[in-house]
Amino acid sequence: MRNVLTVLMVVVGFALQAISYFALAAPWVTTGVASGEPRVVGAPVLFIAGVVLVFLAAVVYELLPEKRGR
Amino acid sequence: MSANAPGTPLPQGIGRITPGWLTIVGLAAVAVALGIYAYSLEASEGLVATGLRDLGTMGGATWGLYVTFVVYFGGVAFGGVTLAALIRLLRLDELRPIGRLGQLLTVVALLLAAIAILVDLGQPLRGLVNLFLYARPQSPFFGTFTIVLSGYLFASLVYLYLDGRRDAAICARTPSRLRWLYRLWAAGYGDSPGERARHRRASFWLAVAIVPLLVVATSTLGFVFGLQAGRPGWYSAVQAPAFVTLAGVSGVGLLIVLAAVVRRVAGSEDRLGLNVFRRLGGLLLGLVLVYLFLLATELFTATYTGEVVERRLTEALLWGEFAGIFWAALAFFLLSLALLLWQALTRRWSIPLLVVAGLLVNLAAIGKRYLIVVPSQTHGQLLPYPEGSYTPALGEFAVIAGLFGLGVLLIALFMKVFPIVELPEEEVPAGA
Amino acid sequence: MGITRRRFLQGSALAGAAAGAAAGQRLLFGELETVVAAHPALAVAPSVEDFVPTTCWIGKQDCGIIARRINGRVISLAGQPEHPLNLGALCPKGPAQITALYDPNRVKTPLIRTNAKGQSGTWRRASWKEAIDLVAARVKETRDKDPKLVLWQKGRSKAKSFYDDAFVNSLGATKLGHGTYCSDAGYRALEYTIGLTGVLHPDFRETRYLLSWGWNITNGGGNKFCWITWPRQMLEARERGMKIVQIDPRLRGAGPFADRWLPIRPGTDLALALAFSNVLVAEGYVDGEYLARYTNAATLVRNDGTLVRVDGVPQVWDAAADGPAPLETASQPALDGAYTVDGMPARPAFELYREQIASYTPEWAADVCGLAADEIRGVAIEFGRNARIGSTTVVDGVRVPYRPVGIAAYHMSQQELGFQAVRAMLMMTMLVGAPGAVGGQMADTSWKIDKNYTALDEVEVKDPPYGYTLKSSRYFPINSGFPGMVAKVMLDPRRYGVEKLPEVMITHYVNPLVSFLSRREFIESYAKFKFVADISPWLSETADYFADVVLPAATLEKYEGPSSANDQYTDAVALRVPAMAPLFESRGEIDIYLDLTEAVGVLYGEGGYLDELNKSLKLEPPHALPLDKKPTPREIFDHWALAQGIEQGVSHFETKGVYVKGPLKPAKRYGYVTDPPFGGALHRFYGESLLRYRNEMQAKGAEEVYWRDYTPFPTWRSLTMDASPAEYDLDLISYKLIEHKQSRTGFMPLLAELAPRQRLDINPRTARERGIADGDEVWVESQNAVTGETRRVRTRASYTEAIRPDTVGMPNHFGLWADPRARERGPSPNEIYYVGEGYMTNTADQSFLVKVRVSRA
Amino acid sequence: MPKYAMAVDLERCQGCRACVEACKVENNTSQGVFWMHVFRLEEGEYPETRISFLPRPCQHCDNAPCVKVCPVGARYKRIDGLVLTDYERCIGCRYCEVACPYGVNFFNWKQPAENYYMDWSDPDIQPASGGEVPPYRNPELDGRYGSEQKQVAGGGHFRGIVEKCTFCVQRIEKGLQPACVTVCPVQALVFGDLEDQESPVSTYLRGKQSFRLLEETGTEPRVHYIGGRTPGTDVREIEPVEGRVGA
Repeated sequence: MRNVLTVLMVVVGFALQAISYFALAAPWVTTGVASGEPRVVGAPVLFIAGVVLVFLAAVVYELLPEKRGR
Repeated sequence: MSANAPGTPLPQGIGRITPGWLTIVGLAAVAVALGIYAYSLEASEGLVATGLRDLGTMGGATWGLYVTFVVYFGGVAFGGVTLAALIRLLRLDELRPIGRLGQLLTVVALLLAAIAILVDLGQPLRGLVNLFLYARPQSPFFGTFTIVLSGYLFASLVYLYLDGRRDAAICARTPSRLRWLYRLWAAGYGDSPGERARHRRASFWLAVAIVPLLVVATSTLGFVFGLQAGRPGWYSAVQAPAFVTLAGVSGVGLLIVLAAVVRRVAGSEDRLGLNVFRRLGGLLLGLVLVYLFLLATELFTATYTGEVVERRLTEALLWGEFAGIFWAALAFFLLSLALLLWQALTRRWSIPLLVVAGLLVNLAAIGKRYLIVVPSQTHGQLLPYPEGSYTPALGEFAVIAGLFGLGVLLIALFMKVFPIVELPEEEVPAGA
Repeated sequence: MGITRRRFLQGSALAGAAAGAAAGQRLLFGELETVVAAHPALAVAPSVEDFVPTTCWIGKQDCGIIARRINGRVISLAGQPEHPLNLGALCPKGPAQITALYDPNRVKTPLIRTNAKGQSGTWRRASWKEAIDLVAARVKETRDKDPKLVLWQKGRSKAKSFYDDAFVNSLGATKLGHGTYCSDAGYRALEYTIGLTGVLHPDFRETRYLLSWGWNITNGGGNKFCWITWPRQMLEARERGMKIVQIDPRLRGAGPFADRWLPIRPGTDLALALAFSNVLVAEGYVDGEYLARYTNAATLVRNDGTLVRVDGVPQVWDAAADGPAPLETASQPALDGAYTVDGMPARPAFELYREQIASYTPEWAADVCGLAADEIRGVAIEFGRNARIGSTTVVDGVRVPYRPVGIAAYHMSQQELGFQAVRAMLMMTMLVGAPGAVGGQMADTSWKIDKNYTALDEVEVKDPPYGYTLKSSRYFPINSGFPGMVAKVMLDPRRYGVEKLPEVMITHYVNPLVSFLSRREFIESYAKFKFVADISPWLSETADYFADVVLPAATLEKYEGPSSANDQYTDAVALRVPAMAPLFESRGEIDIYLDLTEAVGVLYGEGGYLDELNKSLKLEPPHALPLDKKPTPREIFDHWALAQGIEQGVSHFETKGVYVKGPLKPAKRYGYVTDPPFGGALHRFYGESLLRYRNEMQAKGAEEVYWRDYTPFPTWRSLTMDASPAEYDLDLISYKLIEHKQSRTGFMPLLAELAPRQRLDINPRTARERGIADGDEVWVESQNAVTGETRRVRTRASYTEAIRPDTVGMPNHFGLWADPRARERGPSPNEIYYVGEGYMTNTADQSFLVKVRVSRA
Repeated sequence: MPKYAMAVDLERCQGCRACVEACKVENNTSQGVFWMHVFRLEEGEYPETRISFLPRPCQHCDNAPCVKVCPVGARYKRIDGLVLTDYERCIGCRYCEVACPYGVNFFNWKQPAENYYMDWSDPDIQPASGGEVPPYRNPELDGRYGSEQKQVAGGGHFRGIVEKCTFCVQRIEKGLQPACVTVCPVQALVFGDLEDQESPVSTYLRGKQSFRLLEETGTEPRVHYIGGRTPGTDVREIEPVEGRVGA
């Protein structure tokens, strides 16, 4: 469960980063109005959220008590 | 986990307010107050209060001391956390005692860098909002703001937090007014072998994740300059590696200085032994050597290109307006190189000499950062604008002093709240 | 899991910040950061946009301007597209004068002085009635004694000077020009020689080869037009292949447009013109037909320099009849040879000229002018070859001689030998028959002969006592009324045989203390006026020190005109229409003069101001102004417009701004084909009357310095300033900047931003010899070779490779102090020039040259 | 969609800077701000001296470094070619300024209302100025332009953000020419739509040799220069403007 959650967070985090970076802000368009605007307002927040999620995974991994218990 | 008897002092002088500490904190607070005052003037009058002006017809530099220190603090942060991560990754156990110092330095330096960016913005409040709403990955600044200052700050905090759990748990054994904090921090950490192993695994992967992130982030800072084709002196492929190396130099240098201070004031002579400093010195020596090589490459390229503007810029650096800073920075590098080499060759390491070297490389790094930021603006115009000039205003110095004051204040406060040097293993009863 | 929750909370706080941004909008983007809604009122209030045609109020050609207004507030000034002079364009002063319109530092109400004169003034505000009554009383008092003792002077006539002339005439006062600081000597030289009021400019539509002689192409104007019109015509000519030779110690004025640069030594232009003429004559580039037919070059001259006359009619040698004859009847007037008439030897004037010019070789001039002889010869030959003597062309169906060479030289008369230098330049073009030819030498937009053509030939040199302008005196028989000389006369009237001095001075937008040369004389002479009234939108330095009363004039907010909008090819006339109501309590000048003449009691009736207005505007019944009713300026212009045959009257101008009459016919433009040719004036190649004045001046005991340049042909002599000690080793020249107009724009912030301060142009070689670095503060010290006086100013060195190493230059602006914004912009070079003998022409016009030394301050 | 561009004829320019003043008034720029600048240049040694002039509006680059580096997308390129600044977006980091090789960006160091040359608060001028600062304040600059309806014309000029030449977006959207083009006494500036073969700029450029400034930096400017050449490296600027804003 913990491992699953951690891995999930890492995966989702990176996915968020990737999506927000490559899709939402369209870096390959260098001219035109489009490049000035993120396709979704707040895409950068999503990106940061991705970064945060990835590192938060470590906290989750360490702090989440193991289901099996001791 | 057994509790200590009441009255047992917390380690490393935590919670004990000494006159020396008060003096330092007082001085730092004065510096901070000064910085706040200077900034409030700037906020009310506008950036006209600084020595910054537009490029071109206004004949100024639009980025100055603030950006210099954004880059510098960013570099220091990089040096600190990279070292901390490398300690984990490479199992440099000898250096473990300064791991936390490195992490702390990173957090503080990043905070200072972020503030330095904000004070440089014409619309800081908007900056806070718009960057989160509209930041564009196409801009090299995207990296600076998002990766460097948020991702990296968050990662360092996580790292600091997780690595500190064990010490928090130890401190929590002693009754004190801060016990709630230690308990909270420890979050039920019992230092069982399982927890230790888990922590080791987590921190290993954290370190694995952090180091490339940091290299990318710091090179990004280099790209802020290096990608500008229209700015002679900036457009260069060495810009990124040179940035990373100089970041390492300044970070390690500052860490040496901090470690020496901590060793004295926190009574950690035994934890922070000569061997720690020897290792750091060796590392610094290597970094300085690599950096000087890159610097030489950069200079040769600049002097050999036919580009008149590049050459004019190089002339301004070597014999013109900036020669003082340039040669001083170079002299500091060489002097610290000599100090380090002498110690390495004779194998007689001395902490005071290392501290001198650490200070010298930091001064030199600041000088070098300044020389990257300013001359390309004032002397690097491709159109025939008159030569520009930039003299930082007193207010700018005050704000920078305030930033340093804030840094000192934060570290000093941390020292009185938490063990700044990782507590030794043996203090933990095995299998508690 | 408190900690995780804590982290979560922090994360959501971050998201919350984004969401809360909308709520914080006001704080972040609102008033605190002054971003949106700074002008909410404007955003909602419906705005009314309209356009008012008016004219520029700084430059001299009164370019057509359209004032764009929003709700009656002028927000920008643009050019009128239909105005032939500026065709929708403006120079930097055009748009920038909008700050002048609203300038809070203008004189707001009439001011009456409360402290002693001769120092910076303190003032009290007065009503118009009080101020006008005060001025009127003082004018009346003096006028009752002798109207001539009321002196009136205007800086720059905006538009036609009808209302000021009417004012002076109705009072019987004395009018003092400013032209002696301008190009009056040049105007006189041309009026005397060919009868046109103007200085040299080319026929740009056809000219192929132009000597741009001291013409500041990119910063100055020409004698008729401001800066916009000439350069555009010049560029079009250049695009058609015209070549430009720039004759100027300084290249900057020519910009990139010079095909060849002759960096001449200042003050030696006469020598160069003579050497050019020498080559033209030697190489045979002489248009004998023009010279013989349309000039007095063929007229026979006796050994004493007088013309051979029969019954008062000058005679030429008719080679066909082999005897003397009047020019009109001679079928073959001879230009050379020696003849005997009535037993006395006589030779054609041209023969004498040929003899005299022979000594002015290029080699000789090379030494004097600091140029290479080859270069002089080369340019002269190119000029001669390009003149295509003998050719004709057809323009608008009319066959006209074609001489596509010309000279543009406006202020070349501002030197000690200015009158003769300009005459020599003109004569050089006369040699090739260029005046009045297609592509040839022009001076005015038509061939209307000025009254001075006759008047300057018939000056009577009188004995003292003289009037204070020294008109008809033994000192300056040809004389345009030189304010500097008036100042000198006021300081020592007996020296010049003057008995009565002016008592009341009315200065109209003129600032002698700064704009005229040699401040000391003006300060001392102004102290002698019993009363000084100033009419001006700003407090001038002169008013600051000496005015008793200042009357605030409006700038763009008044009716004024009519101004010629003729660009030499299209005839048009324009009027200034107020762009808005006058600011503060200022008023248009016509209003002021109407009130003033009414208060003096000379407004109504015959010979009154209204009558004089009718005369100067040529208003005749039914369009004449009634002599018993005070009109408004608008009514005056309505009468005038109707008299011009403009049916809608003044309202035509209120909607259109300009009235275009149509293209100028070749028969008006080209002297050869006017009827009669050249307006009927015989061109004075030989200046017999100049010699006569010389003799009379000598006979009446004038010193040599006064009569030596009255020679029938231009004659070179060494310059007075060259007698300065050797350490004064540099020539100082001054020049105009496009951003400024004399002393009246230094305080206009938009213009001052572009041209902020005084500087000394100096060749780097010269500067380095003196240890002066670029930007160093320097002293520029001049020396008067006659009196030994020295004067100096402090300014900043400015390196330029575009100036002769033995010459330094300063822009002819700055030096203001009355307006706080104009201080700290450095001195005016006018402060170190001299007025008086040796530093003016034989026609009493100011020389703008002096020897200086430059040292680090 | 039009493709706006400007042609500058260096064989005609006389360096009078009328364009500079027309721009300043039309766009209400404050002291020391030159959206349009005209270099006056000198090179060579006496007597082989050469004088030249070089007008420098914003180059409205197709590959604009300022657009690329803007961290928040405040600087953007419109489809018609204009490079504009969103006054409500800019955070004032001045990255565009250091990235631009042409020096066309101006930061509002001061509160613009305090930087309009004179103290316009004089009560006597209020009836004429209507309280506007400067009194010639152009209300059109407050408008929103383009399909994206952004505030880009510079109304009010806000402290702490960067601004530059807009090709007078408020004028061209009304079908007028930029103020600098209209005022030029010698028609050295030509503006129009490159897509339209009959536009002034297309006809002017046709068959003429032209170059663009600092093409080697890859910025792809929209301003084409005719005659003359890129300023050499030994040119000296003469007669600089008073560009520095005091504290």
